[in-house]
Amino acid sequence: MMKDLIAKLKKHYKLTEPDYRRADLTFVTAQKDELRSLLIALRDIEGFTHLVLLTAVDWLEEGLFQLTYMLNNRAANRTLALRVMIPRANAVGDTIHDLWPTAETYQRELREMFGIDFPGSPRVNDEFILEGWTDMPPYRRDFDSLAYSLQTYRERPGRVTHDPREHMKKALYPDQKPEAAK
Amino acid sequence: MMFNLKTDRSQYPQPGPDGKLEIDLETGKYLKLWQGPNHPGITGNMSVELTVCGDEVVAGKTHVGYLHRGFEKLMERRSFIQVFPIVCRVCVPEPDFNEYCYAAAVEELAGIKVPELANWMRTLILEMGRFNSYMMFLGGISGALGLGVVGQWMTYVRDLMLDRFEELTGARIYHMFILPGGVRGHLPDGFAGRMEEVLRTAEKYLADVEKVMFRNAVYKRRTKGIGVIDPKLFEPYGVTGPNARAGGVAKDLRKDAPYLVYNELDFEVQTGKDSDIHTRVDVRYRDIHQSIALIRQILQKMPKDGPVMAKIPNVLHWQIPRGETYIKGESSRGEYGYYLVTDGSGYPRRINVRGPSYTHAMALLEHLIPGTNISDVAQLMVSLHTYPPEIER
Amino acid sequence: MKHFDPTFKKDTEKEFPLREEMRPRTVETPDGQTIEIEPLKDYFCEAPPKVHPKAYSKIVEDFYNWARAESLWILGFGTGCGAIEMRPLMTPRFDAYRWGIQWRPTPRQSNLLMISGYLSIKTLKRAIRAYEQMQQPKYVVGLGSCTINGGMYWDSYNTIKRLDDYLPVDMYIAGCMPRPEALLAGFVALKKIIKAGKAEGANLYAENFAQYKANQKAVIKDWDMPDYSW
Amino acid sequence: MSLRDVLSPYTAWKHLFEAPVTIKDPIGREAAERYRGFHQNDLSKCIGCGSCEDICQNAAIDMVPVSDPKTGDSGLRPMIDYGRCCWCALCVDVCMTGSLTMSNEYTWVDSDPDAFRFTPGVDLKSWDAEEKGYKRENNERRLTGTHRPEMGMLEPEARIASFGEIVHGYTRAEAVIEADRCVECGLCVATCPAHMDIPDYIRKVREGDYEGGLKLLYETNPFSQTCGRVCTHACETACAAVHEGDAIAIRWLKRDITDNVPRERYFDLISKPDVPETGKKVAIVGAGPGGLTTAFDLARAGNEVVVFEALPKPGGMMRYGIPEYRLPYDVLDHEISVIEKMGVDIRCNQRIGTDITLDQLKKDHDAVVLSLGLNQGRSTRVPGSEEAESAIDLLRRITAGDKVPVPKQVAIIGGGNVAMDIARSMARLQRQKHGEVGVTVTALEDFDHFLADDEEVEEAREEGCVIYDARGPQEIVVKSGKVAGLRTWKCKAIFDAEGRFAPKYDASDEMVHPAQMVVEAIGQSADISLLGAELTEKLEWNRGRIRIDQNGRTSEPWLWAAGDLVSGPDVIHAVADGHRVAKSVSAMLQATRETH
Repeated sequence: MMKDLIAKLKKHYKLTEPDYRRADLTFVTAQKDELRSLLIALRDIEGFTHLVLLTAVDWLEEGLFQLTYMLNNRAANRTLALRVMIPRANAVGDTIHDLWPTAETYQRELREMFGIDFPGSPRVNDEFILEGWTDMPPYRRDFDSLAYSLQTYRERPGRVTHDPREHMKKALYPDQKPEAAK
Repeated sequence: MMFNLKTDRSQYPQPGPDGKLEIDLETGKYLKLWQGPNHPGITGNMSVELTVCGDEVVAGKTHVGYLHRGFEKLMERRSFIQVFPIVCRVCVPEPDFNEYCYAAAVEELAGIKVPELANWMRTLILEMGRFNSYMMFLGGISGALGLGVVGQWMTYVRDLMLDRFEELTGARIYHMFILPGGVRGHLPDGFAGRMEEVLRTAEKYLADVEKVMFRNAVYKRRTKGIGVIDPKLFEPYGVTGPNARAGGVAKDLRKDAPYLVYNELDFEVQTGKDSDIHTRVDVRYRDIHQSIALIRQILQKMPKDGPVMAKIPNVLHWQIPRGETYIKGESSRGEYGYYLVTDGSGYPRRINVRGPSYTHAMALLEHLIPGTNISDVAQLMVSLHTYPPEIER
Repeated sequence: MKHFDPTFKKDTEKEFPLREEMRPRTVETPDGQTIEIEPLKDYFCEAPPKVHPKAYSKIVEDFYNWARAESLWILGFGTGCGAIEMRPLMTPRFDAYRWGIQWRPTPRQSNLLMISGYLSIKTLKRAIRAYEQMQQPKYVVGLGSCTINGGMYWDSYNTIKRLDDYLPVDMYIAGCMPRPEALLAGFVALKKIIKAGKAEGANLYAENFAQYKANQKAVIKDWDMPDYSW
Repeated sequence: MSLRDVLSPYTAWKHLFEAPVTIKDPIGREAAERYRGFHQNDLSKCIGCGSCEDICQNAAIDMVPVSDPKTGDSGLRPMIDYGRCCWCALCVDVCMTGSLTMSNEYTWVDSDPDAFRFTPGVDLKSWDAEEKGYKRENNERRLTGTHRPEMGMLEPEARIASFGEIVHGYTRAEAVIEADRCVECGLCVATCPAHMDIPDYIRKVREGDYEGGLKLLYETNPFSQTCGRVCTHACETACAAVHEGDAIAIRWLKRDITDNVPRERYFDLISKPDVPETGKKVAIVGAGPGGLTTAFDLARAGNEVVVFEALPKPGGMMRYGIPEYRLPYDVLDHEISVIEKMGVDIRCNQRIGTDITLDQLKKDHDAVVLSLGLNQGRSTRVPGSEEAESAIDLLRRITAGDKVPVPKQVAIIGGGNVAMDIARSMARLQRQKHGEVGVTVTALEDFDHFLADDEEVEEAREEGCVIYDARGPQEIVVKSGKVAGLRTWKCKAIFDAEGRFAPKYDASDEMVHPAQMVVEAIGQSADISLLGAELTEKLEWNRGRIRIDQNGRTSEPWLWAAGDLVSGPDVIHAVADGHRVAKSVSAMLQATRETH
């Protein structure tokens, strides 16, 4: 069934080879400029009325953000996830809050956590989860949570650990000197 | 300056031509009222910034993030086994769904088949968790309406169930029992008998709740016809689970997309039709009874013996090939899901937690609040059954 | 566990602008007056907390301490996941009221602040505010691993690691999360040190106020509260 | 709203006279049997491998030194920070020995935040003896593999028929499974005499990067192919996995790397480093593993190295002591060719004292390294022992292709690996000549204290050798000038109370093993006659061995000693010696260059 749908969609839209993960779950990559009409078609014609989630994946190495729009057809119990790749630099997505008002929340989160802008989305520039955040959006891959944490907060001092391999080297043949002759 | 708000609606702000409300706070007609983060009528730790005109709320903005720990970031830093202990912390009152969804997502991408008994155990745990979550809910809604005694009873019953959790999983709140690959152990001896005692006690108390709450005149007056969600809003706002079922949508993932062993269990999808606070509570109340019946069924039908853990690779350097998947389940609040993306390394590339509260407590609540009475905001919010930690994670 | 990037430098340059409603401005009141308001000054009082003096005689002080210990009123502010185990305490099964412990909805009536686990920066701000609103003598109990050394959120960018950097803590309870029984044991231990006159957290806070404020401001970038108590 | 709705809530009053549900004394109420409470650690079982630290996602565990570590562990113990712990018990699940468990104790309150740190088992706590609490189910470790894949081998029938190599080596799938079990604790590294980077090369196997793995191997061991087959693998006795299930098959994984790199690639991967020639000359006596490792290192450092070998082919005891079915000669030839590629000049059939003198070597070279094998058998000196064969001598003759007598029945004295080697070699020869095996091995030790490796004993039995334990040789029965058998007594104890070698026998339990040949395999010694009287006099000695300093240098500044001569019969020890001596020689040469 999903194969039929994909074949049908492929007539009108540029889609990559889909990943049929399960009988009820398919991933496919769509073009950014076709996303909106694709979403409308899926929602209004194909019955994918439920926006399950909207989130992003940071492919730092490739310089891309992947936006995942996961839609569900409740009647047929089918989930289709549309991937849209957008460049990481000056990342801007198309708002879909008018299609699904709940997308407003997702877009606010993406704006704050990934720095992806959705112009026109309500309250998109308001603070959402973070308060008084001055650093780069924290869900980006190049944001190092531990390094930030170590630079911002104090740990309780006095903890020292030893690597068993190194410790044994030191204990059994100190100063890198070879073991005494037998 | 005097004006009668009840009769003179012109004093209320009128939406502008673009449909947006322009509220000028400095006219003195309005008051900003913060409900939360420290407020008894809030489940968990979030706040609603209410703009009131008289005792009527004209606008509400939700504020979350008080419990943000950056889970999705922390998960990217941890190896696949190391994520397992932290997922349950995403949702405190019903942590087991996180464990199940995460484990199932990892198993799917790593190609691990879970033993039969482990699936039964997982179903048992999930139903026990659902029971607990609903107990919290009943306590919460009764508390929001001033029916403290129901909250006391429910907390007690929940505690009895926590004892069962403790003997089965080794912890009261964060069970950390559903491991990728299976579950951590078998049922202790005599577990079914002790569980039956708890279920009987629960039924006894629930019968009292029926009399004290559902037949209570005050309760009826304060919940019937209040906080109605138009079923047309369900799809645009992503309403799932009991909230949608209370509006007549007979959708339950346990039935529609059966996972674990739900297709071997007999149960019905509980629905209502009024979509108000009362119906939402009622649907959940019936769901509790169904959970009780399911727990009994599971204990009766589950295999008596067998392995509970599949063979998994050495977890200290477990790498999973590139792929992505989404695992969902019907939690006590609606569709709970984990979106897992792997890139072939020993760490998840991205994990996104789709909590039902995310859609229920934010845009939907903001949509429902205008026009309600201040005193109804608390039970409206509680009736949506939201847990803030799964919003901000 | 992934190793961190040692070259990572957090962005410390950026200043966080004061929120619009907190900025000083001129407004026109409904009855037509024009007034200047400066929210940070007008809404709050500006007095640093003072060290709570001891009673003039030891017997009286002991009596006070006994009374304080036997009426621990907890602010019902669940700051983190540990709050879920407080509910059983409020209900008949564990019934903490037997120990003179009860929960109050407002800081003005409470003398015990439970930090129930991790504190995100956003909640830390509210916790500080709640703490400073409480009347002296007051106590803080840190609940769970995360208040001691960060707990399982040790590498999170949004939670504090050591509660005692920001608030004076009188008692810690280990666990993740601690059971109600452990909480009761913690309360009993707290009572013991209160009776012994050793629960001096609030005075510590007053004495080292500048240090605490500096620590707090180091992590709360959008400091839009007065420096002094509420 | 009906009247019923108003009155209904009052039905709750019926609970007024019920017994309260309140727990009378909740503080310290016992938690469930499986409760994950505070940690316990059985110090006698803990080996300090640090797997608990690795798996802890909260960085709650530090490995800290303890004052009296037992042998075979790292001397570290986990210290747990309850300011971090989340009681997930993954540390318990992953523990390699099952020493770490949890009690069901859960109350710990303190006003000092620094107090929540302790080393279970070392810092005594009230719950140390608590029986209840979280344990792994059935004490099964399920997070890492416990058993190694079966190694493919020739069937006994097939292998006894020839001297062909017995072990097939792992398939790729088996190697991945086996390499995956490693927890990378590194306990093995210190145990290996040559300190090979075992966890690192095992990771290379897992990743399939065999060429990278080979480079790693050659950093510490130029006899990796040999060691991958015949190493005594002390590492595997120290492996953390040995406590529950099998040790990681470190030796076979090493072999897996060497087998999976095409032979011609070796010369590209292990090229001579681009260092300037030093102009120094070093002579090495003996082309065994010790000497050749020294030669390998010194040649790579830019020195001119000549190796003098008395026998016709290089390899020393690896060639002339180890039977071909364990170490095929072509593997050894290839291994040595890699070393020759470094510019080492190996001169065979050059016996010191006969063909060239030590004095001459001293004169022509800047340093001389003695690397002698233990190529002389020891004798039991029981009556008739002059008629016995020496195992080591027989093995050499078999390798060299000399004709050796192959009688129908052979008795062997000794229970070490050399005894097994000669037993199995003779068994093969018997099989070829007579069609059946008639080998009897008599060992002084009982099976609980046997010297030979278990698998050697097992395989020897499969091949038809009969092994008697705790038999002390009393006489080699000689009838009319020919060996007729071996008479043994039951051995009751080998050492006396002071630990000296003084076997006690039970004369009533006597056996006579019929044999036309008796082989003594009770130990070897080096032939040090080549030193000459003058040098022997000058050198310092320690119980029959040349006294050397910790770098292998003798009391003569120009002379070093390495190999079995100083470390006993073992390839990997010889390799370690070789590195050590090479380092010392290099340092000396460097020093002389700087002074000139």
